[in-house]
Amino acid sequence: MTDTVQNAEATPDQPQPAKELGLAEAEYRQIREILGRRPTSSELAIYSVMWSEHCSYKSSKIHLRQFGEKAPATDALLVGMGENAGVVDAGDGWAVTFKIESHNHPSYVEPYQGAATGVGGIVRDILTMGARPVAVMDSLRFGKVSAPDTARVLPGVVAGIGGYGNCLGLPNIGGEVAFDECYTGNPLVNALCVGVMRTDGIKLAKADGPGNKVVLFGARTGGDGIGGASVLASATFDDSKPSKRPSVQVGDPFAEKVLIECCLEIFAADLVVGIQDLGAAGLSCATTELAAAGTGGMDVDLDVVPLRDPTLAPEEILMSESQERMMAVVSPDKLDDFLAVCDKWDVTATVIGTVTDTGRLRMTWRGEQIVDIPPRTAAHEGPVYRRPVERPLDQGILNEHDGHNLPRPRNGRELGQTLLRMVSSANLADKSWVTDQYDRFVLGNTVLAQPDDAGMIRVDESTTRGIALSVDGNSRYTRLDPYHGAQLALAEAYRNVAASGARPLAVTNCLNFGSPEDPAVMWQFAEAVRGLADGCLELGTPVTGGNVSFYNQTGHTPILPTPVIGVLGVIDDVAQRIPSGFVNDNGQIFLLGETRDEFGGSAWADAEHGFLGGLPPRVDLDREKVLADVLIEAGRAGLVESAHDLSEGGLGQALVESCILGGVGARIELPAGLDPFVALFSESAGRALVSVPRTSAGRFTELCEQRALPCTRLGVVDVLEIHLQVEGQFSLPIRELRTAWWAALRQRFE
Amino acid sequence: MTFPGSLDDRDAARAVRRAGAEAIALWHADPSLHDVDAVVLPGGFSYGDYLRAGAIARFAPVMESVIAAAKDGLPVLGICNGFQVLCESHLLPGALVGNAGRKFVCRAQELVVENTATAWTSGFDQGQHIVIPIKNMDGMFVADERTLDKLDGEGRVVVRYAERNPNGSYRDIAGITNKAGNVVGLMPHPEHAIDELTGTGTDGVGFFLSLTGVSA
Amino acid sequence: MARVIVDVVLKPEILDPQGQAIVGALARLGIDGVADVRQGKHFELEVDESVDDETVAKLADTLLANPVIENFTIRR
Amino acid sequence: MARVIVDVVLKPEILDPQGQAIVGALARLGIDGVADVRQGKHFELEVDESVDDETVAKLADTLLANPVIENFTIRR
Ligand SMILES: Nc1ncnc2c1ncn2[C@@H]1O[C@H](COP(=O)(O)OP(=O)(O)O)[C@@H](O)[C@H]1O
Ligand SMILES: [Mg+2]
Repeated sequence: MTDTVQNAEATPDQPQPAKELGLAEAEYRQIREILGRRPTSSELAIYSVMWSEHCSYKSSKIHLRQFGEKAPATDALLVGMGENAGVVDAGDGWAVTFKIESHNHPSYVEPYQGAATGVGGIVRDILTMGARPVAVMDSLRFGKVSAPDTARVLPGVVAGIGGYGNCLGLPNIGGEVAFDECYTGNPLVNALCVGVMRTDGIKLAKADGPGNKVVLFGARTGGDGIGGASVLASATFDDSKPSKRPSVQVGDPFAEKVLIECCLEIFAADLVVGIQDLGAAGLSCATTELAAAGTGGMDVDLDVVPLRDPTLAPEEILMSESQERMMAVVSPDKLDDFLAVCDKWDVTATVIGTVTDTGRLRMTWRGEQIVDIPPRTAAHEGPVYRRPVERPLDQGILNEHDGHNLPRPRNGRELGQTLLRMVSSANLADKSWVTDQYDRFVLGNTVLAQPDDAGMIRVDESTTRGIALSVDGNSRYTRLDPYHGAQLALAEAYRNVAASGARPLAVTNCLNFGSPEDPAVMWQFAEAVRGLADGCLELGTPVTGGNVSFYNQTGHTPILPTPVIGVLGVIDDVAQRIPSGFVNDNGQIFLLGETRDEFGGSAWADAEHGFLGGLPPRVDLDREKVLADVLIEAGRAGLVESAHDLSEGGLGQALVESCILGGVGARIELPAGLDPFVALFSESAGRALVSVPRTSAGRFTELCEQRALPCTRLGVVDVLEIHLQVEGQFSLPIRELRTAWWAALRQRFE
Repeated sequence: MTFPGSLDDRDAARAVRRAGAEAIALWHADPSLHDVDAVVLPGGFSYGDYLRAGAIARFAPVMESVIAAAKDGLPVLGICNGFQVLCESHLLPGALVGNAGRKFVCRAQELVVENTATAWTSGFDQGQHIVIPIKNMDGMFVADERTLDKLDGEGRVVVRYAERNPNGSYRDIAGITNKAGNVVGLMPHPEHAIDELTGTGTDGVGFFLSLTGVSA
Repeated sequence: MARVIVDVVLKPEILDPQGQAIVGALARLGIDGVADVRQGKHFELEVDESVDDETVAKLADTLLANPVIENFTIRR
Repeated sequence: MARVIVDVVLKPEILDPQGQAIVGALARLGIDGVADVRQGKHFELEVDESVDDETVAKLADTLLANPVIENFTIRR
């Protein structure tokens, strides 16, 4: 029988499965205090999911605050942190919203569906802001490329991301694929979505106006992923129930596509007061968050929720994570129009409740009161923990063993062979086996996509304005130094955006870490967040939103700390975009920035020696700013034909890629006075490789001098040359490099 | 034309305008063709392609009108999912099934134009090589030998894959036409090759210019 | 309510990459004795008495299967 | 050589978008009397004597079906 409020009052001492639901004893007591009685099982369900790490950010909150406290002054933000996603001003009344979110564990259990529903979830987050989703990106990390489990997980994840995104008609404009032993058994699947709207079209998630109707629309509610958000496995509340609830959700991209078009038509006709997507914690999250953010109260009749599985108990309906659902607050006079649009798109829509000013969230089931709580206490006033932090015991040793004695190539021949091996190593090899499974053309606004440094789209065909996006992370750097590792990821994404010709404006982030209950992990987290917040302040690019994913570990071994940073930039005229590949014959090749002997956490140490130690490359954010300014200005002035940022693999990798992408050769002379190995493979930050038409070379070098940006001429692009020629060192056929680079992943996964 | 799950409908409209014609939006549930001079069935995943690509869209109310009009000679171009709908509607022979590689393929694809007598290819030269994006999951054109021989014999193969066949299509077939030449199905996406900035070049415009007769 | 099952298989002359991929995987898994695999579709319909095999056949022929490339069988 | 048939269906509690799309189409086709449709996979294996049902079950469990979301049945 259902546990009603009345019953709860009558039976104060009835034992409850708080622990099984992942609630600490103190948390359970806190709930009893809030309610002045024991919670009903439905209330317990709501609190357990809303107070879970995933929804409440109880371990990360006190750290994430820095993103607000240290936020740089900017007029680029229309909506800051705290909403479903931040909104950036793209000019001419265009607004852009973007966010990244993780779907790591589900992607391990069922790679295809886990990754697919990850895309579905983040797309609904963007839709919820009132925007038309216009592009997606994906940042993926797997175990060693040779590991059997990688062969199971990777193809499924890629097919899932493509299957869902392609079916939604969203171009995939970039991302990452990285491999490291630490992700075996715990792959990372982070999906980013960006949306576009007019500045006056921004929608917020709140239930305002007593008497307004609460409408649930989209897919029917089933037993999907119950407890997927909380730690609850898939227990049903009374064990007499036969059917075990699935912990895996199956996505229905067609339903979501229709839902998107339906919502956009609803927004255009201005038919909603507030709207919220149903993601983690489903109805519990949507009802409590909407009510808490609005007038403060809501009455809901759970009986009318359309069910896919009629055997669901109210507790399960509240926790279900069935996909492709949305909740809207609609004023009574617009309800008919709202329902008419849903009908046009064959979208099931049901009025399940009403906004009230009682300050209570009340729910009935079979006519009885089963929920009566102050919504804020579930949505915003959950427990907050200051978890103990402790620098890992091995951190010191790790930093001391800097691998200075690792054998390095000694002559030109060895340098060439090293380069050839490196470009075919999993982390540096061509990713087109993955990206060819993603539609990059749909919507007709894609200006740059894989394998360019950043993805770039025109915000709308009626304008020349565009946005550029890049997501980056480097867990080896972050392991060696979480503070600077996070800043290096930020710097790389920032640099990538600038290299495309766009001005970096805002940041989103997905923080993938081990267990917050492990002080060493918590130290990594605290350091990374502090580093990111400081870095964003210095670069003047505020954090607009993001997501935290804890408990990424196999047994007690956490993954390498993996903050993934997304940077968004704007460009006035997409025709001025800068590609990464060399373009014209005789282009003058310049290296911008300084190169030092920096190999801590480098791709070379990893690929050639399987070694991780020392300190990551030095961070110089002022230099990053100068570099960005030069690239952007040179792009506007049409001085550069190509620009490619230097990161993993250093100059050697950048040269090879720029040659292959341009289908040309190049004649290079390494900077004088620099050890050739260091010149080719060091990963010093703040550098880029550009090609400049001979006629502009003078003006370009002047520009660099004015900004005191080191600029070294390396050589020329040669369309007839079929080699990458490094003067006095080696000469490798482009075809050979291309095959090595292109075939590495294909051979694995074909 | 927009079916639930159509994705490249806006792009098709853009291409039509680019060729100097007016783009009229048609809706799957509205049987009227609104006196248009030609119909483009766009790419996408109508109804998710869950059963078979195009299998459910084929029963949309508007399709009866399209089938009737096509039989009376109305120019109809089916792109990708549109091609699949045309086959399911039996306006074109054969069928499109899952790619031989069992993966979605998205890339710039070189094609050779073999039939310039259709309503949609008259602007090309016989044997002309063009580059157009391909992006599909169910793009392998299959048919029995008799049908294939017939298509070849009657010169009804409109375009063929010139370099590596992306999806295992029998006889490298990328597009075909009906006997009359007014109905054409294409797996590649010409609407995504109409400007240098956002596509693979401008080779795709020719299909739409062929119809409007406007010169490039 | 009765359950009707419709199985749809590709005609023999139509290539079946899915089936071939499975045969390949079997080899890698060291499972032998499986000479060939063909993959088709399996539909389970909940129908009421009014729905006879003829109706189901019509349904299969027009919607569930594409006669150009597929054959189907009906079971109750 | 013997033919073994493996039918793979989604567990009842798992969402079946395919089946739902068909149910929707039926309505539009004016076919009624069909309350529900579930779509699964149908495999036809050509096996030699050495392959017993146990082997097939193992194979179905690892390769043809994903036990997390699907059930399978074996017929000869
Ligand atoms: N790492 C982070 N940095 C900044 N904001 C964050 C971060 N993680 C979460 N947030 C913000 O906290 C809020 C809740 O996060 P999340 O649960 O992911 O949103 P949603 O409930 O829409 O999925 C969002 O506004 C999100 O942007
Ligand atoms: Mg949300």
